[in-house]
Amino acid sequence: MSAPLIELVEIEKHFGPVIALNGVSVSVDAGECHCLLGDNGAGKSTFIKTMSGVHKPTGGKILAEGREISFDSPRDAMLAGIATVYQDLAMIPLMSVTRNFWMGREPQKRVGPFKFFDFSEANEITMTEMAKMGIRLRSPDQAVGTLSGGERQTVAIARAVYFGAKVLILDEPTSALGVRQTSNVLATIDKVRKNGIGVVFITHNVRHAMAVGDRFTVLNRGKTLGTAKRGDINAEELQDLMAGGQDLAQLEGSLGGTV
Amino acid sequence: MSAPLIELVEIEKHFGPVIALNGVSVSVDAGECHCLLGDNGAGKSTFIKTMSGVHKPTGGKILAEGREISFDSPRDAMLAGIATVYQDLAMIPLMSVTRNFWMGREPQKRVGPFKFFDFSEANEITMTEMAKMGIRLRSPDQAVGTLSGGERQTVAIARAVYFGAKVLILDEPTSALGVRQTSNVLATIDKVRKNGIGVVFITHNVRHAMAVGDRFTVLNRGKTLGTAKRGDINAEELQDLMAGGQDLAQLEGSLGGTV
Amino acid sequence: MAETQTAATPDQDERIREMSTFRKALIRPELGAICGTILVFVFFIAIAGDSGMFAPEGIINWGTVSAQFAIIAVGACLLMIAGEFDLSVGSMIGFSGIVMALMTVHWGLPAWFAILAAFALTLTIGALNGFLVIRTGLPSFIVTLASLYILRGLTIFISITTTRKTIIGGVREAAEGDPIAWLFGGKVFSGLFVWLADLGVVGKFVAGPRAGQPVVEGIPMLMIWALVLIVFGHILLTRTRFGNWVFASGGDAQAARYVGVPVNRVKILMFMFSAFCATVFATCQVMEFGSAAADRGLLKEFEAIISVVIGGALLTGGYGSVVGAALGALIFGVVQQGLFFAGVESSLFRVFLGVILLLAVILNTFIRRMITGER
Amino acid sequence: MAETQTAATPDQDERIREMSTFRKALIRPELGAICGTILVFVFFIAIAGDSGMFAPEGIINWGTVSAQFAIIAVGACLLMIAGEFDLSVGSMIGFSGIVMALMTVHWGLPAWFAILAAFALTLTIGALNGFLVIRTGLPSFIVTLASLYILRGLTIFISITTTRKTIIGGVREAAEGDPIAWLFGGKVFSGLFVWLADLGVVGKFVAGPRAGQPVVEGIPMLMIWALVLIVFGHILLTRTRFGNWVFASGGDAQAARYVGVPVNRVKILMFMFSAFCATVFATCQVMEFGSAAADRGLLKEFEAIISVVIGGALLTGGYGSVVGAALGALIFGVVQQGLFFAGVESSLFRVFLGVILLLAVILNTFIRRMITGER
Amino acid sequence: EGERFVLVSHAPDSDSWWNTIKNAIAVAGDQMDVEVEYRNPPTGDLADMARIIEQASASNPDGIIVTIADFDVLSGPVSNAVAKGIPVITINSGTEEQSKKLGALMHVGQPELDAGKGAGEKAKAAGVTSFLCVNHYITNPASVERCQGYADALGVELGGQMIDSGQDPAEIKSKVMAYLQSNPDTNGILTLGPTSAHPTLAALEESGKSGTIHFGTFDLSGEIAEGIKSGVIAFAIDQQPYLQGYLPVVILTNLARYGVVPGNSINSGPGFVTKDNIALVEKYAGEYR
Ligand SMILES: Nc1ncnc2c1ncn2[C@@H]1O[C@H](COP(=O)(O)OP(=O)(O)OP(=O)(O)O)[C@@H](O)[C@H]1O
Ligand SMILES: Nc1ncnc2c1ncn2[C@@H]1O[C@H](COP(=O)(O)OP(=O)(O)OP(=O)(O)O)[C@@H](O)[C@H]1O
Ligand SMILES: [Mg+2]
Ligand SMILES: [Mg+2]
Repeated sequence: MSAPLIELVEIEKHFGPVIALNGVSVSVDAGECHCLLGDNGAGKSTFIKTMSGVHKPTGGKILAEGREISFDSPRDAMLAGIATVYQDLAMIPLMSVTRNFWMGREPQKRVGPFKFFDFSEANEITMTEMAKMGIRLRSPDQAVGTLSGGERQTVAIARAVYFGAKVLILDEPTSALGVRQTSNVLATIDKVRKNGIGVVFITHNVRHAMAVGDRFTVLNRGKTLGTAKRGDINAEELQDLMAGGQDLAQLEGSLGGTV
Repeated sequence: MSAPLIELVEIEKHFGPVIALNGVSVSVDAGECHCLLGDNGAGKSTFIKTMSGVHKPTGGKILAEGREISFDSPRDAMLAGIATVYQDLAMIPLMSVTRNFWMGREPQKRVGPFKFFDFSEANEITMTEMAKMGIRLRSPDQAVGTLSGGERQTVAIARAVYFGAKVLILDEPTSALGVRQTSNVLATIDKVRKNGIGVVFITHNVRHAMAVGDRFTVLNRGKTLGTAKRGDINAEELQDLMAGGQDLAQLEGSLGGTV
Repeated sequence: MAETQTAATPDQDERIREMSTFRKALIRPELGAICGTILVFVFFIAIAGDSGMFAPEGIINWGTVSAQFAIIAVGACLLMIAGEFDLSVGSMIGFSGIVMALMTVHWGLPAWFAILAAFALTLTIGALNGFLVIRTGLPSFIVTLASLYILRGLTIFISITTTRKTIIGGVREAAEGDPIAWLFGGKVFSGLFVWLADLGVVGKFVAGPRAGQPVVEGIPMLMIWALVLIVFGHILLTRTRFGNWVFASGGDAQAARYVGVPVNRVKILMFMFSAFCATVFATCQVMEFGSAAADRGLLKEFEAIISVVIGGALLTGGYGSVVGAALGALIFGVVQQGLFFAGVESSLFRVFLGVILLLAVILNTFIRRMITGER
Repeated sequence: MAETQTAATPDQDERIREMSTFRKALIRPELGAICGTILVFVFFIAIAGDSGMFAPEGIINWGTVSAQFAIIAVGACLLMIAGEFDLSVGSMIGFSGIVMALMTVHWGLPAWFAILAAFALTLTIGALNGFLVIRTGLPSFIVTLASLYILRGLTIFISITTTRKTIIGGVREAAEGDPIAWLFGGKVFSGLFVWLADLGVVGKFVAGPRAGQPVVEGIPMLMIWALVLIVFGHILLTRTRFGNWVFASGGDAQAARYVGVPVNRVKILMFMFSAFCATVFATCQVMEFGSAAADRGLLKEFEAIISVVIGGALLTGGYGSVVGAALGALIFGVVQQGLFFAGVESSLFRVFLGVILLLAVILNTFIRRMITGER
Repeated sequence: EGERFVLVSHAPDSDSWWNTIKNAIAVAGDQMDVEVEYRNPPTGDLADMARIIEQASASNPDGIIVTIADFDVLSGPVSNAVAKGIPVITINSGTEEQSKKLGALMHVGQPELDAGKGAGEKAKAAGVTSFLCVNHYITNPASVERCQGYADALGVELGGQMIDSGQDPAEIKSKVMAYLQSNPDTNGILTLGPTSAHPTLAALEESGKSGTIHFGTFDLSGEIAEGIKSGVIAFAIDQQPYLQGYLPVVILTNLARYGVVPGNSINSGPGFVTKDNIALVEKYAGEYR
């Protein structure tokens, strides 16, 4: 098998006195969906920010297709084919959907010696892509601020998908989404994966992970608890791994086993 | 049966040209957990903001224990016994955990003619309550900004629980939480409910809802799709109600039925 | 993914009330400024219509003042949309003027060199402002407040220590025949005005050495600069990729950074552009009047910010319009000069200005909320 | 819920590196200002130690200047922590001074009445500022910029139209024997200084009209006011429920509102407190110098903001310390006066100030990040 | 009847010295039954002043009265006004020659450098060797010229003896005290107007040096008059601003009505107000004097 698309080896990341990552190794192959699970504060967001060039790791190395690289900025990572949809900020509410969608990669057309933002093309593509994700816009000039939280996240995902990269990172894309939109996102992940793109999918929801994941890595307090392949592990075992079986068992008992 | 703790009848809410709520009725009884479900933009947040005095409804009325009331500010609602943990903002990152915990209801001690913030008591209670929720703080002076997103939400819930109100509203409290902390929250909801407090619980996760809910109301585009009692409906039916059965069935099929 | 496509929400519109196309076309960032401009003109035509305010010289007069405001307002506008602002504009005007005057008059360097050197210096300072803001993560209010003090102090210090004066004259003579100085101090379309004067549309001088010439000599280069900068700023902002980056940097720098917008570069460039505008302002002034003074530009930063804000921009960045800022500058200039023509006690000018500012921003906020659904 | 209690994370601390208690005790909002103060004192003791700067008269000298800054800085500090700021402080100083002088000198009203009336008026204006900020949701920068212009314009207008002057003198005579005027203009502990002079600790005048009297007449009330306001502000902020509300209102007004903090009331009160401090400043000045001028207080708003920011407060609100602001004012005063004692070219003062401001905020940002884990 | 004149000064809104001139034009306006407008750049920015002059000539008044704050800046607008056929009289700062160059009818004023020199000569006679010039408005060139003239007359370098005092009275006072404390051999003080003179009086009082230092000031006010009487202030240079406001209005009115105009410039100052002639001056100090 060829070298993984991207491989992070023994990554450490310290913030002043806080050790957020303490040696985490994860690799992403082409066409796989690698799920990252873990409790709050386990370091999932920190880890993927390291992968996408936002943070520089304190220790460890990053290999892209076998060669060691380092990212100085998110732009570097993007150029290396790593696209990310962040948990918290992705959209700028005051700007129109089109401007947000194309932010950083605006299509241009030449007029004489000058290059201008090609709005007609941009608007058209935006409307189409949004419709594909199940969002009907009043107009592409509509400000993102007029969309609901979930709708915004959908726009961000549509954008990342449209600019299809080699590795697509999704930080809890489904946590604020409704059932239908979650299904859409999961279906999209599935489609993206089938096109040979590696997906890193972060979630708290074991069922969402089981639905699309090929491999599962559980983080705990800045360390890897282990990586499992699809089929080697079932939902209950994963849940146990994430939270420490005993507590959960008790809770499930008292709440009717439906958590 | 006595009158519900709070009852909202045919609530409408317009934001300029947007009709966010178009006649929604929900009631909360003492000791029940009323789950509010619905897709993104269905109006769940808008609805509970109306209930907690943030928005004034455009139409409809609010009854508390049978008497019509109206809230001019969140403070009014709080005084009427309605405590809320919001989806987005709940904590002030620059302030210490204690100051956040007690914000708006600071304990005071008299020194001569003056009243001072009673820090020793406040700190002690904060530490205890946090420990109960499974969060161990370095010190009560620690700034909330040093906690992870999930940890912050837990503090907000602990606060609302501690100031135990007649009605506790939780807007997607579990969406950013890990499995263990989710279990904690659900267990807490269960406990709170058993103490005779009415809980309004908003979530996208049907399983979380099924775990603790006594009644389920599904919103869709600003309207109530209907309210069902626990036992009258199962998880699959609820899911169908939320998202329109057909699409989901198709998706579940293609993804292995695990969503 | 055909199934999700068909699942696209069928008629979301049931929840959006009707909004007429007319109303939609109207609500744009500069609407407030447009209304303000119309109001202000109606007002002054009513109360000062016969005072010479709308005669050709009167128009050139308030036009020049407005053009002055507009030049710095364009810089401030783009910078503000990029999410920062610059309190050192005023000090920069004083500083670059003194630098040019010192070089030409005191050290005898050619004017073109002095002008280029002044531009180079202020652009460097602008970049430094930007660099500090980016690197330290401090609010630009603080950083540029520091440069306000540092630059003003330095300006007084160098002018006092080198020439023992805070005003340095004789630049016009020194710049006589210079290849680029006329770009800032000259007037254009003189021929047009001679023709207009012959037609009787424009008055003529009746006495002195220039008897017989038209009272309006030409369009000052200042106005040309203002127009060029406005058009440039407007196109840059609304029609180019870079313009989108400016909006993005101001709207949410972090989000923009995450998708690969070179936010730091954008912000630093905008600081430099603001410094550039300040220097254009200063050069025009020095070349027109032939002297530089250490106190030039005092409080101009506020005037620039006021114009921009009247023009509908958001103080916190990410929203605004160059055309709006230009209209804001026009309102500012017309009111300032118009009160004079109307014979109002001059100390009341500030009262007027404050009231206009308040009314304008309230109107703008209202319009913006309609557009952006901001809450 | 015994099960969740036992499930409490057992040793989260494994991921927190050790931080010594000493280091922990050190990092507090005012640390930057404390270091700054020490540095500034060391610096001036080294270069101006023998110039009389640290003799009793010298201390009273820079002490008074610092006290002035401190008075407005306390107001600005609390307001800034509550998330707003007030650019109209300077205009308010000019305005209230002229109001007092007009009332006492021009209209012959008793001084106590004039003082109370001026306070009532400025508190109303402060409340109005706050009210506008709250109701319109506009940034306080804009609203108070408007009041800056409106108040300054009004001040000049009323003083010119009623007395044809912009400096109104004779207030001291009019306030002679007034029951409350001495609270602002007087000096206290004169006896102490006579005693100290007799002991030889404080020098005596050897010539001139006051030969034989101690060189320091007493502690000016200005300093007492500064101390009282600092102590009051500090206790209010750190030890009371209201203080917590101030932090909360500035930290995140929406979140605070949701849990029932009366944010609007807090902000309006802080605007009023800032107006109160400005009026204390103005009254002390009017009573000490016996005259009021329409241009008093020019740019004082910036000086207040600079002191507060040097003192470690966050421009965006929710974080800061009154003690820090007071130290910032002290640094400001000592540097300004120290440069004179050291005989440095006085126009360089502004340059120094700018540099100190920059260094201080950079240090403060660093400290704040350590404390709050802000990213 | 009802002619309209415009007076354009360089002073910022708050400069109190100009009240005398404002009062003067009000009086002259009443007496001659003409309308006189006072205009000034709000922040004292001379470039703004140039605009105001342009604007004044655009409004076609019957005459313009203007200060020559900076010859370079004003030469364009003023000579344009003259060329438009508007009679111009220059006042206050600037020199007769400059006034002529601009094509003005005449100049009513006092050259700043000479006034400073006059003050310096008096100080030299009183034995001043080391002085302090309290400049509360250092960005205005005229202010530097006054200090420079004083220094020239004494024959010493100006150097650090001119301080940038700012406009806040408490700061001016503290700065003066600080300067005197660290330069104890200072035996002369020049202040440039009431803004700096009043706090300087307080500073001298508080540091027990009232009367021990030769203290001269520009311009008059109630406090300054008081200081002269008590001997703390040796003299005040009075350029009799009232005349600078009053005369041009009268002259321009007469020119407009009867075509008569005096042939020469008028020196309104410097007049030195000392203990000997204070009684006369005092009554109207700050209002008409
Ligand atoms: N910039 C930073 N400075 C200091 N500490 C940080 C920083 N970023 C993250 N941390 C700490 O690192 C730890 C891991 O945080 P991270 O956000 O990666 O967790 P997470 O797994 O994404 O949690 P969640 O599920 O809540 O999103 C947390 O304890 C957090 O407090
Ligand atoms: N202040 C407001 N102004 C205008 N429109 C608003 C406002 N608040 C909410 N809306 C609109 O009302 C609708 C309902 O929004 P709401 O936030 O209540 O949805 P929600 O059910 O909470 O969705 P989510 O699951 O994404 O949190 C959305 O279409 C939103 O755009
Ligand atoms: Mg995370
Ligand atoms: Mg919601």
